[in-house]
Amino acid sequence: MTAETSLDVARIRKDFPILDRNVRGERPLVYLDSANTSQKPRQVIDTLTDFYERHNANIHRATHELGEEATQAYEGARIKVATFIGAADEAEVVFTKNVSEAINLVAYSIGNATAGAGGADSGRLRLAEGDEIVITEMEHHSNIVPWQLLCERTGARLRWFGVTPDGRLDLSRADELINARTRVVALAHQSNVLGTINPIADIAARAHEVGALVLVDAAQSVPHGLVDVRTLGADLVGFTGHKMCGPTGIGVLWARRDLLATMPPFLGGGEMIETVWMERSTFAPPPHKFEAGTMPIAEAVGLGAATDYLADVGVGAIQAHERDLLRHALEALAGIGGLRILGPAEPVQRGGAVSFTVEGIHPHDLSQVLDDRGVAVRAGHHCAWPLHRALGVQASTRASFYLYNTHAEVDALVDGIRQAQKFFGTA
Amino acid sequence: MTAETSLDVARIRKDFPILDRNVRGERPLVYLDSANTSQKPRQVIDTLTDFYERHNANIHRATHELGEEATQAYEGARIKVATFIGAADEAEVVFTKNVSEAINLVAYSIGNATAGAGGADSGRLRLAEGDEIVITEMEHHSNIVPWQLLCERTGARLRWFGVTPDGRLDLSRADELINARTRVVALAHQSNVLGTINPIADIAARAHEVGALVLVDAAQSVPHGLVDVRTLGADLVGFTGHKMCGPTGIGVLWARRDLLATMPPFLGGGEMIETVWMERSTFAPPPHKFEAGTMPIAEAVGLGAATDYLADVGVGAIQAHERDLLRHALEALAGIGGLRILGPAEPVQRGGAVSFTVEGIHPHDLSQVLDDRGVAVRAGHHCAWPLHRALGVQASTRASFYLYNTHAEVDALVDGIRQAQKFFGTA
Amino acid sequence: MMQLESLYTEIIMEHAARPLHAGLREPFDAEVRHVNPTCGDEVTLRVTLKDADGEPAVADVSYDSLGCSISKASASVMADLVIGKTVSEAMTVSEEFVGLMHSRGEAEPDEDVLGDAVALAGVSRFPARIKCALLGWMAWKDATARALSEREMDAPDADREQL
Amino acid sequence: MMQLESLYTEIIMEHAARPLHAGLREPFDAEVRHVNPTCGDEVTLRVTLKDADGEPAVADVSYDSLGCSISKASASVMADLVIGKTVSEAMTVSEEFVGLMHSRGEAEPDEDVLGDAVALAGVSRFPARIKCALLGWMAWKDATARALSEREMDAPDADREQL
Ligand SMILES: Cc1ncc(COP(=O)(O)O)c(C=O)c1O
Ligand SMILES: Cc1ncc(COP(=O)(O)O)c(C=O)c1O
Repeated sequence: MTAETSLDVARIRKDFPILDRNVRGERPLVYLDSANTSQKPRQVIDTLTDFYERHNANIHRATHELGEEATQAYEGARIKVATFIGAADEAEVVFTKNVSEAINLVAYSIGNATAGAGGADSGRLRLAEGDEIVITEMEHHSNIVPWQLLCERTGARLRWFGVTPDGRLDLSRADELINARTRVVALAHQSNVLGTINPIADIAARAHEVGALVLVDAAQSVPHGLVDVRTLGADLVGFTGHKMCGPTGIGVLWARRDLLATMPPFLGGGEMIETVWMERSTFAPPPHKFEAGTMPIAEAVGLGAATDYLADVGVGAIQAHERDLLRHALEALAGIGGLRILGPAEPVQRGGAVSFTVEGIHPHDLSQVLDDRGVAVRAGHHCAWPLHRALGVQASTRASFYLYNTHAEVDALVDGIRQAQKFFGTA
Repeated sequence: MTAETSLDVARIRKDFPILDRNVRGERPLVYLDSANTSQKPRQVIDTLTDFYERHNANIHRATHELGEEATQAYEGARIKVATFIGAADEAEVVFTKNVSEAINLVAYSIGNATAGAGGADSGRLRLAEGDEIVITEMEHHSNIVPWQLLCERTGARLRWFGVTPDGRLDLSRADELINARTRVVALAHQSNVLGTINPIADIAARAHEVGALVLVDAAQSVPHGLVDVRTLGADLVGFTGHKMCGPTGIGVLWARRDLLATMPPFLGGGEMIETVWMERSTFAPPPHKFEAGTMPIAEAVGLGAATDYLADVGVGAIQAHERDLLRHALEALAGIGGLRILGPAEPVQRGGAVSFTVEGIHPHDLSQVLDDRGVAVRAGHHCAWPLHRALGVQASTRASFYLYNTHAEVDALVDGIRQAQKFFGTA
Repeated sequence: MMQLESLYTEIIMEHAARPLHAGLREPFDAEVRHVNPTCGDEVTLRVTLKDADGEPAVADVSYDSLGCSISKASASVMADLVIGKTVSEAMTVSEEFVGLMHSRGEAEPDEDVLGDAVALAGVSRFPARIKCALLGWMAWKDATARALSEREMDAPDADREQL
Repeated sequence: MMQLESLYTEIIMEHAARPLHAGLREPFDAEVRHVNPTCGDEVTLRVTLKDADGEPAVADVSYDSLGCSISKASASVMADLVIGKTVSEAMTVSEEFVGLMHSRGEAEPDEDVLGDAVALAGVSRFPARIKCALLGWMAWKDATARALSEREMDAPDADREQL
């Protein structure tokens, strides 16, 4: 409760126009699907409108005043994002369309180095027969499939950490899994299903011992202000704008400048070049080397507005509030018969996404009943099919919390689940 | 003049909030840089706002009402875009972040097929030693660099059509250039520098004779309603939302369904899969196979609003209006001493982008003088460096017209050029 | 709860609780496995065809379904509807059902054709659930197409014999 | 035209029309070629160093520049400023100039340090042109760094001799 008062959730909710909506006719919206995509504050929506109504132009190319303004807005957003994650230098921030692209960028850049691109500078990135890439069983498909495709192209071998029954990484075989053949370790900072926060620093220390690069999928942690790239331990960090109050169509890859400098380009096109001849081209320094064509300009500017918004509210207050909601949710859900929480049942080293199964009710049916009451959750495997298989469940229902959620909304979820049990005659 | 009256440009201009702006203090904006990026009508901006304020949710994943609405808006936009370009089926429309990504998607998909992805179905796409890819010297960097990178990875050979001094493709060696070794012919429908419209059907006929695929970069022709994919002759067509009144961050790849079905995936991640195991994955049918992760949802919806807008105004009327502006501009510019128009000097088989040099004044200096008078043009090589080299100029100034431009704005350009000649003492 | 009850009708709840023709039986002419990529629901389905006056007909449909009430009920309804019909009759029913699902709640379903499947009409107002309702039907269509093409390959080719 | 005249000052126009120290001369210690990727402007630049009381100093800067008035004038001003200075003095001037360019029109340029380069102060209010103004300076910095490292490699290594 303390956190709720310290954050002034009522005031925050006023910033999010969609929270005034009714759904299914009369029901006030109870939005508990922020791990899927977050809602957008007026400050971000207004920034987009203002950009298109007053400053819209292409960037880096135009010598006119609109072009100057648009370029400054875009590059200004890069600085804001860099500050939000503690980057030493905004040139370490590469804009992409989402975190999936950011991860693919890294995988393709490594693949291109393996195919000979980038010359001697990129030698460290080159994969050889027998090299290994390590992921985990709790990854989002976006941090699985790019590596499968890379392994398919290069002959490298994909290996992975398993998960324990209580939804933590099984680190018992870490020293065998991460070995001299390991070239990349890619894992989520926070699981989008379990909420589990993984011990990145420890795993990165082991990976760095053997000379492997560490990529962290921070899609679920940056939105909660949990990432400081100076201390995280990762070499590469990806995240996505739409989950952190920003627009769709924008994501970020962060990496140290020297690493970006050695990575061969991924997408080719306008703006990522230095000179172009028909025979060959040379490329711009990072970050522009990885930003081909007209970028999601308004979207980057919108993401800058989102980091401003989160920083203004205060990431400490947001975290405290979410912890409070999570504690309340875990307690309340534990009181429902037949409900099994996937992942850590205690609010320790876990964030505000709670997935669960309810005996006798399929997640689609459960979420349908919840939706009928205005409660929006996600049902299915949440793009983490292998994790569900590992936990022995076919699908689950997930509620996820963000700065604008309230205790009353958690209670609406709990009531809805009980109602569903009545409706389907399982309780 | 007829066209100007038939289009009611004054009414159209009211739809574009930015056109009310003053720049450099007091100067009304004269925006002649639409080939770089177009301005956005209120209808598109309002669609974005409405999406974020009322319907924002992730798509294809959510069982709640917002999720249904967002999915319908996104897939509805796909239908609108398909209709705008005459596609037989909306499943032929793949959303990307821009046309640069669309072209890279094709190049990487071919590269992945070459590396063995896609199995027997993708055999036709596989490149072998000695295979050739043909582009042209008038391409935008975004239709050059992806092919250079593909050739670098696969050992295929890049070849190209030259340009004639008057800015047309030199087709004299077409039969030698497009031969039995040719696997892909990639070229612009309309040059972003010269305005030249290339004879796609003829070139495609030749390419199809030898079994090559034809990719058309339609970034500069779709915005003017010039593309009907049923008659164009191309197998693959790319274009970009921000040049056609749509938001930034959204582009399109069109291809026939059977071709998309045989292309191996490009980006891996959520939503493009059918099933995922740790060991391997299977993929969704097109178009979703190529749409990894959370797509630019609001941006696609905004692009749908843009095609609605263009269709409502009427592409015939837009084309007539632009032709009228172009004729006026070509005539007026021809009257300026020392001004050389690059590309066709007659308004035949060319669109409304006019690039030129002015003796004794560097394009940056010229555009600076124009900017000082509120006239926004582009100066440089317009991401077509090889073309400038071929024409023997280092850089040029480009004015480009769209539905909202007027004769008076063309006159302001002409006055500005004369003023620059006075300012720099060259006339 | 009005909307909810129009989706989870009594007939649906009954089919979901006690699905007809469930289980995998032998012999069969074709077997397929279909999944719903969003939720991981899956159905394994077998089709056995027979000859009915020279026309192929559905002798049996057996299946094993892992999924929500809607997908379970829909598979049950489907099996009960198509078994005993000629393949071409059953395809007509299937097309009618697909049409109903895409009708956004606007169609007047024909109970003579669709039988218990009319109880699934409410699904058409919930786009996210249409895939659930179609899972079994699509599996049946796929399995039947495979069974038919096997028969064609096995059958003596009438045309060729005439040559 | 107020803004325009604050950019194209008389001094700039004069340097652009008759650039000082232009042309490529021999001998030289290092040569570089820099381009501005947006417009294709380029400069080829040579640096010759000399010894001034044991310190490296700029003996000559010669260049061939293809570009706009701003980039031409800036190269001319730069060459005239650095020739004759010690490398370390010249680097200070260069840093001062880079700072001026990024000042968004807010800096009070020091004419004692920057000489004619103060006439380029207006460029800092036009972000798209900063690269034009910096092209020659960056080339000079790069060439000088190369010339210095060549000298180091050639020079007898004092430390090692003492061993
Ligand atoms: C002909 C042509 N092709 C490709 C592009 C690249 O478009 P985008 O930057 O949106 O990817 C452009 C415009 O910049 C263009 O004019
Ligand atoms: C942990 C994690 N990684 C990756 C993603 C993919 O993000 P996007 O779809 O924005 O690329 C998500 C969310 O969907 C996620 O939760």
